[in-house]
Amino acid sequence: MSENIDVTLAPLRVGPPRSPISRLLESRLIGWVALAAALLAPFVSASPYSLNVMTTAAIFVLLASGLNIVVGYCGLLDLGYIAFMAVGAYTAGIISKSFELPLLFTIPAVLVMTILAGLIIGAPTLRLRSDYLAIVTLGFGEITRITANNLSVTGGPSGIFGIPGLLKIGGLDVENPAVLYYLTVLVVSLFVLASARLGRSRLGRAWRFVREDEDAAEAMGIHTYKVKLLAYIFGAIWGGLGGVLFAAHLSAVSPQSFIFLQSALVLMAVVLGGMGNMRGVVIGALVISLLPELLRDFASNRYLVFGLLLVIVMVFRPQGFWPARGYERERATVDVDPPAVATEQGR
Amino acid sequence: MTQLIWDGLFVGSFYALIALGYSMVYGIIKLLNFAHGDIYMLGAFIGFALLTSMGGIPASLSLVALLGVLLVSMLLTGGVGVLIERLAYRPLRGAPRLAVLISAVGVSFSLEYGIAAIAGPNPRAYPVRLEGGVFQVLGARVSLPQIVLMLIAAGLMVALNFYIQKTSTGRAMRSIALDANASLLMGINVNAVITRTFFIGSALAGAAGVMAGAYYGKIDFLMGFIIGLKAFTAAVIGGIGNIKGAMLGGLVLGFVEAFGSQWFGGQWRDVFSFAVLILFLTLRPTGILGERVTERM
Amino acid sequence: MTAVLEVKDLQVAFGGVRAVDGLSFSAHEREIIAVIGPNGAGKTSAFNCITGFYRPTSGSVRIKGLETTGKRPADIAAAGVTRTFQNLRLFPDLTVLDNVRAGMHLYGGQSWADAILHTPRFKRSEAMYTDEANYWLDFVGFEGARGVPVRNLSYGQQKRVEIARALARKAELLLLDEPAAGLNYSEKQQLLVLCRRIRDLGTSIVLIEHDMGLVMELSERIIVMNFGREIAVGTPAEVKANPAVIEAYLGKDDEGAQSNGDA
Amino acid sequence: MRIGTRKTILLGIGAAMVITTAGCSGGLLSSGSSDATSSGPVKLGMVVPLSGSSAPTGAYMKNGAQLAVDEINKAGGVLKGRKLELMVEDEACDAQQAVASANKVVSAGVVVSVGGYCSGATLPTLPIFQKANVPMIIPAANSQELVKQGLANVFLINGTGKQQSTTALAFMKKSGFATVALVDDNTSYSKDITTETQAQIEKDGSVKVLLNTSVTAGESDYSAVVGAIMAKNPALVYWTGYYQEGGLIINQLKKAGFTGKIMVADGSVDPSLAKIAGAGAEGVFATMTQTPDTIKGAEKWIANYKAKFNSDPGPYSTQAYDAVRVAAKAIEDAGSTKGADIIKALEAINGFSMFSGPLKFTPEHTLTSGGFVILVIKDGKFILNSVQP
Repeated sequence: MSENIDVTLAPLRVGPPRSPISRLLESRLIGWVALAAALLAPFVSASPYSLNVMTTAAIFVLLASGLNIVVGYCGLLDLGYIAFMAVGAYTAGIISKSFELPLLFTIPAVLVMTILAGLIIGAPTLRLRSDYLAIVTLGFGEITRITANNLSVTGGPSGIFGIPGLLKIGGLDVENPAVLYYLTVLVVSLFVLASARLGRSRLGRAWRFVREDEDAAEAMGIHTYKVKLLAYIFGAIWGGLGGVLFAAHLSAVSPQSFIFLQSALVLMAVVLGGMGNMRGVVIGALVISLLPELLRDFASNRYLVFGLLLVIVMVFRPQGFWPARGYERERATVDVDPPAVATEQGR
Repeated sequence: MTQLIWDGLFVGSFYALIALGYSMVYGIIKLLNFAHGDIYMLGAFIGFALLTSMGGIPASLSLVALLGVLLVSMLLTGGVGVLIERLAYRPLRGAPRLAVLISAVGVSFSLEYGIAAIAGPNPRAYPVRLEGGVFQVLGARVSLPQIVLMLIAAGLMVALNFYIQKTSTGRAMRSIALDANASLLMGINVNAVITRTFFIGSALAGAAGVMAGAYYGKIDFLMGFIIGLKAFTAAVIGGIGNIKGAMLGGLVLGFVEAFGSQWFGGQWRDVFSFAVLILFLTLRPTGILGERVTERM
Repeated sequence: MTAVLEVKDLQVAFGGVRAVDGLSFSAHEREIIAVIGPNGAGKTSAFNCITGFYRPTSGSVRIKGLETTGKRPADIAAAGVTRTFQNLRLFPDLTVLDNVRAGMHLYGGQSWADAILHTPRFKRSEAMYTDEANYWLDFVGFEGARGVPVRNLSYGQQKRVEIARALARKAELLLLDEPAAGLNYSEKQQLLVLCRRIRDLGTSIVLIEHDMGLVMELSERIIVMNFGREIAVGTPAEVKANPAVIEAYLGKDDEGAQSNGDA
Repeated sequence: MRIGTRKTILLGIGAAMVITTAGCSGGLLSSGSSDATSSGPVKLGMVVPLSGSSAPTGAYMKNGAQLAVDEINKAGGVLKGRKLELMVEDEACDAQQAVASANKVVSAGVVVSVGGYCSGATLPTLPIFQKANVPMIIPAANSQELVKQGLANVFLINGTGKQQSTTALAFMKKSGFATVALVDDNTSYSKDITTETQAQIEKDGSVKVLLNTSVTAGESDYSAVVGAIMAKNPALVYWTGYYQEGGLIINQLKKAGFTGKIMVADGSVDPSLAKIAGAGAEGVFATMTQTPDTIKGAEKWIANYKAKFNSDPGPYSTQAYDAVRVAAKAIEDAGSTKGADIIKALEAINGFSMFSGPLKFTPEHTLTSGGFVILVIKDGKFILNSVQP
């Protein structure tokens, strides 16, 4: 009946947070603590390597929070999400390189392109059943990558190199890894917050209604097609900006970075963390992006370990580390945290 | 032209064999079994191990030996498939479908890099080669091995179709595909059927693996990935969950690719295939033979 | 009295089966109409046509004089129709309040920008949603936790939530599909009262119901359907007396069994 | 309650600040990165694929480099007895991982990078080594893009795609192949050679390109490209991809009854090529910088290699080996581990003997002569072809 990938979204955690720990974890405090940790990390270690890994992780968090809008909130299985990042990265890279512009100024163009991409991918496919949507999005992902690989404007297989930095204002050079890291953290936390707030809004609820039961949603006057398309567009924007940061971070964009595996990894982050719960998703993203780095010592076997861990985690915690809590305060008055999403603020 | 059709047909029959597994599993538990392509890879490696353990085989006997190895590998891969279902999928029954999907991705990683750890990352050359005369049929180069393999593939599919259509287990499978709970109430042992499904699907993929190894002569631990995606695509084109559809989808994809690379050059082939897929699905959202799901309200 | 709902020789066929075969009726303001008939008579199919879930083969549907035939459900809902479903169609994993908020999607004028920036308008509309959700839950006499997923509630409670959700839509026309099914006697009595109170809000009600006692006591007009056609219409008294109706119900069962399409 | 929260946050942050900034070394506040120390082992970094489909080659290179390191250390190391230390990191032919690994070795304070196999993955690492001003001696990756970047710290000791193309063309002319089909696997390295070859052929004009197409790596069935080649029936097919696909394409070409000759580029020069291709491999040509078994007097080297890793050396074992030796030489000449000095020393090197012949860098830091030769497969082994351009 439904296009929801998650008809069986099994019982969520119900009722108010009981243990003091979970109460702390689900208070607004945790968001701040996370941010503080992110801001302080470089004081612990600021080697190029650790900065690089941390920046990559931050970008990955952005991607995950974007995909969470599509998969977690709206329940549309997208197996080609990385394509949006590719569009963003290439648009930014090409423009900034050909006009010698700092990446920052390419953002308007990136927004246009990614929204366009969202429409192109979404419009014809959103009527499909979820499984077909999955393969179609996968197809679009591959098409994007291969096209980038074949065209000369995208630099073919070796991609684009020597992309100028985000911005250069006098002394402050954003190409400096530390500065870039802080900028990334700033942007990412803003967007995580934004998507969390979206999740707790009228639109966010509409997304959930669509996920749970399209017909019932329609009967209540929710234009499911428009709502889904919006989810796609927001997801696309998040991904596109992820692409800009990616380009700024690597100063290079090449097709290998947008293979199907990458899409799968972002999806894993969302599911592993706890679909629909922004905090869980952030954690999932950190795990997925940092784990392979931590497993480096296993060299070629690290993916074996990674795979086994995935299975184990899923078997023992199918809802993800931190699923959304189906609970809101009784008789809540002004500025209530609405339901299911009560836990979803990146603040 | 005829050459393209023949090539498409040949590659397509491989896709079909693997697509079957995808489609059956999907039909029964609505799971996109991402590890399926790697079962194909596993089959190839098991076959490799068996053949090398046999030592030198006279070329005359190679076909016989191969058939033997084919059967054994099918049994083993089938077993592995069942094992995977037990360990990685069954505990997740009733969990969000995406959780199972991720578990499947995990299994896929584990199989790929597990084999890499055991057999080493280097590609291996198959000890037994299907060599045979090439002759022209309507302007198409057709080789004996190709015919043999296609006969095997066709045989397996016919057998499977018979099994699904005529036997009680087959009926059980179809009924579960329609409504698992109702089937449970009807006293069907759902778990047993699911186990069988995984066994058959994996066995078919394993067979395809051995055949690929013997025909192409090279196997490596990542060989399952791309063909897995392709088979998945084929299953969807045919109408996922539909057995005949999977076979048909495999052949269709084979043709599309053959002509795609002919018309647009190799580097655009996959773009073409996926474009066709997308266009096709938007026009006929249930695949060629997929039945439209009409919901009661 | 202006017609809230006008249905003109509505037809819908699945393959060969004519689920609805030339049904015409209209509902006026503050009117409670019951549609009755044996299983498979095409009642629910008619509902699904009116609310846009099925596309009528022919015929027309007008809401407050506005032609809505073949429009998509969301637009028809916007035109002023709201409904419940034969077998509950709530959002199982969302909280009670959220389920009711669904009915208010068309109100509040809160944009995504408001949501991201937490503008005053956002805060106001959220407060409004919550207050109204609570109001309607009180209205339908829902007791019990409102902050938990509806899947944890009893069937009776879920039915109330579904009605509350429909009411939150504040539409002129409410379609109830077997509201009393599975309710015990006292619950049915409460439903009766509730329906009258809804009518007093100025909402017309069209309900499909098998419980004759309830139908006879509640409705002002009754439309009897069989084989997709209207076989009788009138006040409860008239209908009771109508031989065609008696035949439809007591007549040869296998007829009822043959016809299907009431999906 | 909210205010209380805020206070606690600020407290928390403050506290954390103190704790973290107190005891930590590598942090922002701590003074600078640990750069070239004047004592202790001299670190060499090597970023090569250890996972993914190119993992085998990565292993060959790792071994080759290790062999050199051990030999040099046995001979007393560099700079009056400081030992060399090799740090190998995985790159998986993926840009993102390559960047991570590059940063890792840079952070570890390596003085010279002796890695680089997949051009596509090596390219984005250039700026990282440049910022850290670590000289790169790239043993394998040889895409023209690497040269185009024009960075002072980048040295290629493998012939470039351009040089390889030149050799290929020269050979085609010499052995009188009038028509050729160019096939690549759509990777940076491979496409680089086909485009270069096509360009040079067009400039030269005496050979005709009938077909220039790409295949997708990692598949098994290449009947499509085989069909296209059969249709054009060129005198020579030049495959510039890696050996996994190369073997299959050769095999399938021969099965299809292709009568022309086949030539492969250095990425396909691997013992397994012949195994995969089967009987069809006999007489396949290759453009390659010399490999141990094609170099006279390399038997001893091979013996050492086997003794150490009990496996045959593979492609780029020698280049990796040489990369380390060149690095050691440069450090020795410079008498320091400062990037700038080493770069000067590298530029000054003249006639240092490597497997590919005496070393002298061109102004653009590539080999003066690519040192490419034509190999041919005989009895399943690559040997020097009798005809050389």
